[in-house]
Amino acid sequence: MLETEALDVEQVRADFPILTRKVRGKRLVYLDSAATSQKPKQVVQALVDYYSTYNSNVHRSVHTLGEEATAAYEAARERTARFVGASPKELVFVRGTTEATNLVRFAWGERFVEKGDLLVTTLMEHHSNIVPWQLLARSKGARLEYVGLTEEGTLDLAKLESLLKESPKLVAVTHCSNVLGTINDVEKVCSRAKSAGAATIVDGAQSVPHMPVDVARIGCDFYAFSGHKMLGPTGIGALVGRKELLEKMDPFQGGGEMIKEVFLDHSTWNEVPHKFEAGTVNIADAIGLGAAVDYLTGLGMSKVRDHEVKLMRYAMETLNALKGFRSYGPSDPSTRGGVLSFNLADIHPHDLATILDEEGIAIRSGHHCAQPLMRWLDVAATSRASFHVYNSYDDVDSLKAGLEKAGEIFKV
Amino acid sequence: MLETEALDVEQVRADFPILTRKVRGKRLVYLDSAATSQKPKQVVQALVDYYSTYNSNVHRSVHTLGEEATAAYEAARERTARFVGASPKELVFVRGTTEATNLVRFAWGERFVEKGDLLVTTLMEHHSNIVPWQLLARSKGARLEYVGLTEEGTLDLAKLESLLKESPKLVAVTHCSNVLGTINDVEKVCSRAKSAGAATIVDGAQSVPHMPVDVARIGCDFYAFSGHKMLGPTGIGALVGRKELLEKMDPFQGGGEMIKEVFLDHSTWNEVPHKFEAGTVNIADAIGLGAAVDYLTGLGMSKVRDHEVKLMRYAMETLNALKGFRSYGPSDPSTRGGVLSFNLADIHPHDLATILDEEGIAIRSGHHCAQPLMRWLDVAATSRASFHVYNSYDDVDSLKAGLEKAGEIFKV
Amino acid sequence: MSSADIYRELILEYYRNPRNFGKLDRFDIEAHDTNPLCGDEVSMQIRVGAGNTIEEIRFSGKGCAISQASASMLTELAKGKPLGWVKGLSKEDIFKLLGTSDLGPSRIKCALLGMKVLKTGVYGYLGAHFEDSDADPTR
Amino acid sequence: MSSADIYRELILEYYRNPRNFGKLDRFDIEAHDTNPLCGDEVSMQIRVGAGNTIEEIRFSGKGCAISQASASMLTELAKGKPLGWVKGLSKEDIFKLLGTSDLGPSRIKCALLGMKVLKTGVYGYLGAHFEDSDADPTR
Ligand SMILES: Cc1ncc(COP(=O)(O)O)c(C=O)c1O
Ligand SMILES: Cc1ncc(COP(=O)(O)O)c(C=O)c1O
Repeated sequence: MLETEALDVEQVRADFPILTRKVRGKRLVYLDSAATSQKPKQVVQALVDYYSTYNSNVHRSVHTLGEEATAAYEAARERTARFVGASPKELVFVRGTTEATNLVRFAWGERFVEKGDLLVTTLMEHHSNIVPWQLLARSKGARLEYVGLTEEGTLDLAKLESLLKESPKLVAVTHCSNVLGTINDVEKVCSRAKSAGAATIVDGAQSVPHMPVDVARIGCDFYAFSGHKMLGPTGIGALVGRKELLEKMDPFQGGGEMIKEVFLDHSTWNEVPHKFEAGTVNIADAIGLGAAVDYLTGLGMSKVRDHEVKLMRYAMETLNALKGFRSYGPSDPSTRGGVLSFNLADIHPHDLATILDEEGIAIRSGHHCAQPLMRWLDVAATSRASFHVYNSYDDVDSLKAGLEKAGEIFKV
Repeated sequence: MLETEALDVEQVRADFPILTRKVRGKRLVYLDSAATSQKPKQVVQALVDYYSTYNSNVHRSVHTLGEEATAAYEAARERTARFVGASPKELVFVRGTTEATNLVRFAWGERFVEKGDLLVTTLMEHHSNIVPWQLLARSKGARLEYVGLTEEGTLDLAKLESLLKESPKLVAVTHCSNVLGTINDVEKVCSRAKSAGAATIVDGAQSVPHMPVDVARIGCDFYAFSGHKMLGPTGIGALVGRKELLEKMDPFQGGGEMIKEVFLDHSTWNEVPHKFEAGTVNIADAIGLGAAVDYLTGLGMSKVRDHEVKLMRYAMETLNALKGFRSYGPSDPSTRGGVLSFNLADIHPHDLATILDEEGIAIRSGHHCAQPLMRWLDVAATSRASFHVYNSYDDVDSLKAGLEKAGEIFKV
Repeated sequence: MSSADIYRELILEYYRNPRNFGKLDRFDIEAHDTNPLCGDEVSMQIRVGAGNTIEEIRFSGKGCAISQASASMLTELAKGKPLGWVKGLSKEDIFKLLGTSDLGPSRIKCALLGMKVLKTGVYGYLGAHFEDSDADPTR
Repeated sequence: MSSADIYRELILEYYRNPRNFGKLDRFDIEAHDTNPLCGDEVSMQIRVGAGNTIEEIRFSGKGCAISQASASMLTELAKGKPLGWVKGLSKEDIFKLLGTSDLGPSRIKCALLGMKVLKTGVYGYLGAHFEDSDADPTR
């Protein structure tokens, strides 16, 4: 790779106004993008433009503002769909990954899952890819089983194969773990699951923001992601679903926009994807997500990925040298996403985060909405540093210095 | 009322940047606030401030940005709750009114409604207060019945009483009709329903933005409203529920934030209202809604209401004089909200809207997500002009001129 | 183009006195659709004649001047044509009938509703598959 | 106040060598709670002695230095006190034990978790009602 092709971090950083802010008198070192990313000014400007020049409700409107808002909303759908290799008719705007998995639980699961059926998820999932299936299993009398993990924190594919022999109805798997960083071979998992007759849902919350994603190649039935983790606004995300399946499913929420006709005793449904977008949609933030997609596309997702791999390699080398430092997940940076979970000696992650905060460094600490994984790792919590396009080697150096200070305070 | 106490419309208009925009070369006359309101710059600024100075995920964070974001999000909850006379623990942030009614359908309805039960709604409801109950009735084998309307477009209270004799499980009613403008005596409806043992849900989508509302006085179990109709951003709204009831209900969506502990085979739930806010919440827009609440509170909701009654009186007087003009709903402006539905001779509302759009005038045309009401009115569609704080007598005069032009083109 | 132009004599005339409005006693093809976004409705019935031609055609429905006039105009145009002719119909043909293509995206849906119903009915009869994109103004 | 001050000797000492850590064989009161937002856990057991006093008290749990040290310090303070004394406990008492009140809102929840568990247990035993607002830093 030519150096000229690499991401220009300084130029990127200039697009993120928040990065000039001081925290406790120090330069903000934001290492919590896996929780939510920062937003470039282009995204914020898209919101401001919408609200100050063409704000209006969409779809049912004949006037100019309404037609402009509708066109912008649908254009955002189109761009977001293309960004992950889908067609716009297959993309439902939702609040985020969590609403996406729950939509599948209700609209697909309540319809197609029956008593005694098997649902499969994995030990490395975020709660949003576990709890909906627990609730579905409970409501339907189905069973929920977990694919375990190898020592390195990758999926135990033998366990998957043995579960597939029992013909599960659903296989739910994350594309990239928000704790271990593990990138799963979801193409393979989906193809094996498909052969076994299972529907598949892939959690793309930590992949779409950070690497090129092509849902057609992955071959899943459903793919879910959140706008706020990919430089977009809060309150918006997407569920991508195969059109034939979306058409067969029950609606999720009932109300305006998702109906075709409403009679006193029954109603008929609008075409997909509108059938799943009940009520006034989150117009501004969908448009903001479109702007985030444009921004990322402008940078180039391969470059984004390369940048994060380089950062991760540097971080692992730098931090592993610290006394008492222990990280989790695959050891090869090129097989991981941009999250690094770790512990430092016996310092509890919350205490660590408090000490780092004083240095202006924002990391996440806790169970990362992955309690089953925490139990498997046999830790109460971890600290987690996570990267995005605006992070630099300097940020890693600051983190290292912060951890050294914590070590001193705690007399590690 | 002293004239000095009235709303200063010119001053208000200066806060809404979009109103300076031209549509087809004409001054924008925005008469579609019942679909979605415009936003004052204070609300947009709250979003910009959030994204450019303290954007972060909430609740699970120890670092400064996270604590600032959490404090702002919870302060917005507090202010929004107080605005409608509720306690913050009773206010769940949702996408809007539609998600609120659907939350009640799933979390309350799937738990408490049984085969053969009666659910009651009314003929003047928006689809979002009909379709969820149709779906609930279908899933549970319950019955859905409608309270009819009087000639003037008010609730047929005799019909309500006779339905209450059958001990319904739920009475769902709108505070203010988005088509007829009728303001229902929801305090009375809820007290009668309560005596009959029914739970009550009130649709406040068209009331909270326009008049003082006190849910404690109304005495309902649930109250729903949308931020985007009350000068707030799209993608945010609220369900207010009685705390004891919220605590007894099942969760709605499953995922992060709504859990207390997740085990492999089951999970336990967080305290209300968090139990109902699964996944990353719409942080920015909740904060934006808080800013909208501040703005409306600053104006004073009684003044807002007075202003709209005056406008409605002027509009009804002015427009009723037009040849072929026919409006729907109560004839006394002081008993209505700020929406005026009408038809002009045999001109279809879409055609009318197209002609008005050319004059820069934005009205809504269609079934207004109230098809059962349209059938009762025996019209395919209506035109609708609706007001908010930034509308003036001038806007009404422009509408009148536009309708006259339409009459000429269609040779009425 | 101003609305006075869009709503020229012709469209008003077809709106107020639609040609081929009503129902057929005997018919081989029937189709119905509504525009979920604005509520306009159009139904069509066709009696198929010798050589697979459109022998008789009627429409009914309710909605705006544009949807009803364009459906009515389309029935006039279609009458006597072979069924296969319907496949070649495009939105430009409808704009020609209406004398304008200067409609906002939501009004285009009104204009194309009749064509969508006609295609749905005929394609169903011919066993062919109707591709939505043809009548989708956002494409 | 800097973190070096918050994590002064005392807290570290209680974190690494907690007093009254463990379980009681015989106890009259038991309570447990977790902080759903950060996962910290604290359990407490109390043996009630003559005159409704806290004769013995143990805690167990896992979590950050602040939650574990404050729970441990609280057990030391509580031992021997009448049960009713618990009602008067406030967050200021906890801050005094810790030697700081300069904690962000999320860390305050850590600091108050032990008190919440103690109150829940004792109030349950006394048949009283525990008011959450006491331990809610957002109030
Ligand atoms: C009376 C009424 N109820 C419910 C709604 C639905 O609100 P939302 O679309 O914001 O969910 C609306 C507006 O569309 C309304 O006017
Ligand atoms: C892997 C993964 N899945 C799902 C989610 C849930 O996303 P959201 O909170 O936006 O619904 C997250 C982030 O919180 C995540 O990291």
